[in-house]
Amino acid sequence: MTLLSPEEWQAVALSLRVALWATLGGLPFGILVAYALARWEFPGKQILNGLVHLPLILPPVVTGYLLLLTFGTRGPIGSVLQDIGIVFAFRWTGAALAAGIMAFPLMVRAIRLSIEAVDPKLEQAGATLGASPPWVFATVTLPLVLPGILAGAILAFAKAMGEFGATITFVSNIPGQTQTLPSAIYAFLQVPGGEASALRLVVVSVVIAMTALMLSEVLSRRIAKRVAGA
Amino acid sequence: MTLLSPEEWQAVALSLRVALWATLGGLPFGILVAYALARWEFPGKQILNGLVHLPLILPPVVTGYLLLLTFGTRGPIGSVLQDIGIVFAFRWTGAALAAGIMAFPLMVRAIRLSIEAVDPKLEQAGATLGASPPWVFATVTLPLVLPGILAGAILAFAKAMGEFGATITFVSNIPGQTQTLPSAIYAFLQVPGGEASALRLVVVSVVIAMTALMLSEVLSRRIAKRVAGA
Amino acid sequence: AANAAEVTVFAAASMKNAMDEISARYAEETGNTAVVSLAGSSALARQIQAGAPADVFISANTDWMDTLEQDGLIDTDSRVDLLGNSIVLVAHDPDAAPVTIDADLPLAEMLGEDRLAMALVDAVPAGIYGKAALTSLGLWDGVMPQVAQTDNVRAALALVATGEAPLGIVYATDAAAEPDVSVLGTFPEDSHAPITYPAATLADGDAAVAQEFLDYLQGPVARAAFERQGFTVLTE
Amino acid sequence: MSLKVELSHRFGTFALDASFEAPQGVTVLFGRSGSGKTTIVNAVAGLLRPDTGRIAVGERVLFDSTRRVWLPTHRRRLGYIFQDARLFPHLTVRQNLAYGRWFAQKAGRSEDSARVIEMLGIGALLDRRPGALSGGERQRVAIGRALLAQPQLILADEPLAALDEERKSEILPYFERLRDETSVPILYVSHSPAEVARLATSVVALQDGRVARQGSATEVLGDPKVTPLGPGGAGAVLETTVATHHPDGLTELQAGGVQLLVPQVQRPPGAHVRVHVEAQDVMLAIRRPEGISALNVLPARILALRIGDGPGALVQLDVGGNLLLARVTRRSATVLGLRTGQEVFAVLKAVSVAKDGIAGRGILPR
Amino acid sequence: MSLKVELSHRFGTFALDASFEAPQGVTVLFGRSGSGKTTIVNAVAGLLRPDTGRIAVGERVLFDSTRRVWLPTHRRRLGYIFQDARLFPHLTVRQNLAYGRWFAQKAGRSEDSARVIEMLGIGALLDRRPGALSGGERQRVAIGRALLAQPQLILADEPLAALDEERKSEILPYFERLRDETSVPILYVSHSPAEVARLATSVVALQDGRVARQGSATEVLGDPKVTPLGPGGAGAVLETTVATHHPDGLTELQAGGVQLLVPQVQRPPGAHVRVHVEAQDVMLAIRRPEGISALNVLPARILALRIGDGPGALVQLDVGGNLLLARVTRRSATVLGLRTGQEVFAVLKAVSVAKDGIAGRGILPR
Ligand SMILES: Nc1ncnc2c1ncn2[C@@H]1O[C@H](COP(=O)(O)OP(=O)(O)OP(=O)(O)O)[C@@H](O)[C@H]1O
Ligand SMILES: Nc1ncnc2c1ncn2[C@@H]1O[C@H](COP(=O)(O)OP(=O)(O)OP(=O)(O)O)[C@@H](O)[C@H]1O
Ligand SMILES: [Mg+2]
Ligand SMILES: [Mg+2]
Repeated sequence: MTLLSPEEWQAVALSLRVALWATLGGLPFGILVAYALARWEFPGKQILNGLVHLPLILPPVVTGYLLLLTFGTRGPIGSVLQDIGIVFAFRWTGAALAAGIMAFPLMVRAIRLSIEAVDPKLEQAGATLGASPPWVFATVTLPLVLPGILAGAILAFAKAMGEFGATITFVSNIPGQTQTLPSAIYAFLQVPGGEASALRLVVVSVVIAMTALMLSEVLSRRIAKRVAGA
Repeated sequence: MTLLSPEEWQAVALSLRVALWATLGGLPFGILVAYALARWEFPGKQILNGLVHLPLILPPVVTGYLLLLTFGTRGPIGSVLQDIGIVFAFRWTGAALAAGIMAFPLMVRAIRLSIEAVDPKLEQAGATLGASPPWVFATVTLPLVLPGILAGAILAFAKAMGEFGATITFVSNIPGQTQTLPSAIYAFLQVPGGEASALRLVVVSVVIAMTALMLSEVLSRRIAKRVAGA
Repeated sequence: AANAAEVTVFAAASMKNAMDEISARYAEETGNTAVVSLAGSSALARQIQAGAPADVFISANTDWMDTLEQDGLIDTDSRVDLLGNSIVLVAHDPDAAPVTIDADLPLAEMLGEDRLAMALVDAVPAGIYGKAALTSLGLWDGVMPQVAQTDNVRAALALVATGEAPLGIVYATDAAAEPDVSVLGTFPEDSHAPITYPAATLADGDAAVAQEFLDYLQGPVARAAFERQGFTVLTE
Repeated sequence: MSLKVELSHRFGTFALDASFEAPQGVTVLFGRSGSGKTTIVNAVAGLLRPDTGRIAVGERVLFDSTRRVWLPTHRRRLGYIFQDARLFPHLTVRQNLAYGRWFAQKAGRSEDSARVIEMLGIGALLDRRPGALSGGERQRVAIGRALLAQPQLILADEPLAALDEERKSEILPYFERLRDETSVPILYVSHSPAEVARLATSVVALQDGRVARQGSATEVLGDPKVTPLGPGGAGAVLETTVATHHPDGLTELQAGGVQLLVPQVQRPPGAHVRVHVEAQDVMLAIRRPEGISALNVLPARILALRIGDGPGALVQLDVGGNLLLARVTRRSATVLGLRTGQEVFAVLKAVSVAKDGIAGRGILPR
Repeated sequence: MSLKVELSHRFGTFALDASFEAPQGVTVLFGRSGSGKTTIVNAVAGLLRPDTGRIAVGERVLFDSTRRVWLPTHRRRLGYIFQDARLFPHLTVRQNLAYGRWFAQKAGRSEDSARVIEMLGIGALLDRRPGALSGGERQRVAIGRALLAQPQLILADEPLAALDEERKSEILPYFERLRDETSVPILYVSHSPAEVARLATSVVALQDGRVARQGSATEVLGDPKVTPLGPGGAGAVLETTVATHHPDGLTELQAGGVQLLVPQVQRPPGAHVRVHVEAQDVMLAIRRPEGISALNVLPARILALRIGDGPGALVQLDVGGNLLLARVTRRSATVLGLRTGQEVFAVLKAVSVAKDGIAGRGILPR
């Protein structure tokens, strides 16, 4: 297609990859944290809860800067990870990390709300039938929470598709490596005459996110119908 | 307190006001839209759903720019509103509008998830007892959805406290009028050596948001306990 | 270089158009690739402080370059003032008459109740220069409460372009390309510190390729491209 | 006011196709699990829109698929006691009970809530929330909530299934009173033969979504050809009036031409009382037996004899103008030489009649 | 294996303080709504941690507050039939039924699922989800789910309350078989006197959170001083063996020194059968009556006579070594001059015994 330049297609592909990884990579943690916040009592619970919300409260630049300080190659975590071969700084993985962290509060809240809505009586029923807590989680809670997980995932995906401030601050805007759609849009908006190009990219971004949204709605409706019985 | 300059205190106060209004002002719409998405079938439902998610997907600058185009004094809606005395441009109201719109998808999703978790059988029970749909909503659905509304509100509040990109693009940064905490933080981070000043503001911002978060947790726990019975 | 090399350039976002053109020509001519990462100068400088794999840095102001120089992160010898720019007063009204910008400019009257759009006056270069100019002309105190600051100069331009603010202070480079604003006048060069875009190769980068590209930026192709975008080229 | 129901609806493989008329009083819907009882009740309540049909209470048409009438649930003025209690979890018991009254039209019957609360024994629970109630307590609150909504139509889906016998016997008279003293039609789902016999003005037996039989309680229960409630359910209903109260705690009832002694019935002489006599509680004798503890030995004539494949036989009797059913073994029928037209004696223990056939010991049915 | 329960717990104003021992077989918990039955069952299941106490099944200690033992629910190897069905809404009926087996230890009893499904009549529902089931269907699936979990302890909280009589009579024999053929203790909550009489090996009567009385079914039900199930519940339980099957569909049972004729019992001669005889189904005669339809006329001796305030009297009889209860009116007791030690005849209709006292017509109890 001639709608976009090869470099822009690269940005589209990268954005998709980043958003997918941010979503899928964040999901296990999101589910775990949501479950802990919804069902467990432990010291430091409120601190965890606060931490999770932090990326929402902080201006994205600050989040990006903090990421740069900790996960950069010279940062305390980044340097350790580098030794075992995991590098976030100035890689697409870093963009995924930034997007994932920015999207995390949204994901956790959606999943947590769904977990809180699961009737503990059903989980008890699972236990009486011999399922240990992890099994109860896997066979009762998780399936019932699927709509919430889906909602959390789609929120995270949308957020990751749109995330820009933390990403560009953390991993810069290197075409082919860390230039996602939003950073490309940003760059266009910084110069005269870039609006039209920016608009094209905005449209692409919106189309992708809307497609994902629509899919999630269809899926979620199917799940709901199953449970309602048919 | 000498921790912050008077101008910074002003920014704190303004941020609070903006976040509160963004949250409270958005809530009725959020509840309505969430209910519509959760329970009604109507043409254009998917379009509404997409629109609601748009601020999440778009880079904030784009959202801010679109706000400027529509709600600016020359914009199609802005000019009409101006005639009836409602002005958003360069006012804190505009900042609240921008923050509210940015926070809207988060709010709607949380409330929608909670509404979807309400057992329609209880609403049916309300109807058999003579409550018309609006009354069923007010006396059954709404109270049961309170935890979700609270969750949505706190997400929105946190987001509004951190929102910056769309706000500054739409209403710019006028100290005392539209200068919120995040724009002050951003400004500090743009110059070499501004990190320490930025940090003070970040701390203030985090303290405020965490307090709100904690309050919402306490409240939400109280609601849950009541329903569980005690 | 015989082998195709890759040079990573961290450049201020406002240089996008010129850099796109230059890097394309550079690739054609040398077979090397220039990867240009465009972002705010502050973000780029911080990334360099954090060990970014950049070879060349072009800043939109001297402060961040100075900071990196103090940190020993750039190759001091390579530092050049690459580009210059000027700031102008723009208006939304297409028929507005040009003015002379000096201490007598009735800026406050021109604004009336309305706003003067600028970039953040304490943080973003265009805003800093603008404030300095207004201050030296003795106009700042009269308009200060009416200044609407944005996080970047393009957003300030947008405020004027949409008519939300009747007047604004932006770079000449931005104003020239925006059909919805008219330039009322240019601020005197002596009313503010010189607006320069310093460039340098980075201490940790690939010195040879970096210097080659930096040289290319000072060559005729680049000069033409920069000038097309309205920049003043400061090197010979 | 009568309730007319006529509807058909499909649920996957299950097809409901039922029509019946419920006269004023209690219409008991019964049938095996899955026969479509709740589906019908939901359709009457407006919670399920049948594919086609018509539902009307008196002159009020609630639903008519041909005329596209559909009265929404909240305007049907119902008191629906759900099979699952469906209390509002966020409201206290008191608020749950008050919920319906809020929306009730002034025109409705005003029920005395203190009295209902006492009958249901939920006075101590008023400030709790449903989450802190036992299963039976929840069900009782649900009954109260529906009754206090000043309904014009009561729908009760197995309202007493979760309750103990004692509690049942305290609540049943309340339904009897509703039946006898108001014109509110009651559609009542029950599996319990005792409840059916005691409450039903009319009975609708469902089988696989179809009405297998319908009629007055006397007709359906007194017909030896149908024992729709299983062998335990066959029995006759006698309409009697209170004659006298004896000092030793027995009450004499007048049923057509015969007297019946039963344990005390707390109604004044002249009051109307219906008595359910189960077929298996009736013994037959070809001579008047002497020296036995049964107090009621009634001359009877055999109207019909139905000998099944099993060991039992059902005998329909005319006892002073009343129909009575007796269940005996085939062997006894042979040994005693029972045949249609024969004059025999029906032997009936007073305490058997008392078991659940008439008002219990709870609150007085007046 | 026996179940020993000893616990105390407070819920706001409600205090539970119960201790009892449930021997192998079925222990029926009964008591009025809100008396603490579900609370006890939940404690045994580990869903509620009592304030103090001890719970053990055989040698396995499930809970001991003094020794801080607390076996989590999933390791208690239960089959819990909840008062509310609690099916998994996201699983089909088939998956719900299979759920427990998944986690069952190999050591457990392997129950034939096809057979359980047939008994419960849920074969047609296997591919549906709980949302598309009727109330009774849901309850039946819940029963199946618990039974198929290869439990070592069955907890059944009013499992049959939502079912029709016919269905009940098909499921009850299954519980009887579990009781008689396995060593799995069954804790069974029920309000139904018939179920209690038929199933209970031992009975625990609860009142306001305390054990009002406990003992074997024969003891508790045969004691004229307690009629814990209300007047309808008094009765005796006879332990009998099948003697012969007669060609006319009657079965002769041997109970100590006497023969009892009842409608066909589908067990082989020699098999052990327990028979519940309700007090109000027993008539007394001072002379052997002739020409009556009742087949069982048994010589008896009056052991005790309890005349209450009401119109009734309870008579405890020795019938060939068995205890039997008869409920008569005070008037009859006076007229017949009944007194302790007197020799009388107990008259018992065969069909009364059959009503619900022994295995019904459903699947064969073997
Ligand atoms: N969470 C709770 N908080 C306070 N009281 C409770 C709670 N749960 C139960 N109760 C009370 O404890 C008592 C015993 O409840 P339980 O559920 O054991 O009764 P039950 O015997 O099973 O009654 P039913 O036959 O009605 O099911 C009841 O009075 C009930 O109100
Ligand atoms: N949503 C549904 N989808 C498919 N089948 C359904 C649905 N709801 C109910 N059914 C079926 O319709 C039939 C009638 O259900 P209904 O609830 O009316 O039975 P019921 O007579 O009330 O039984 P019960 O005594 O068990 O409550 C049942 O066979 C049931 O399986
Ligand atoms: Mg039903
Ligand atoms: Mg209970």
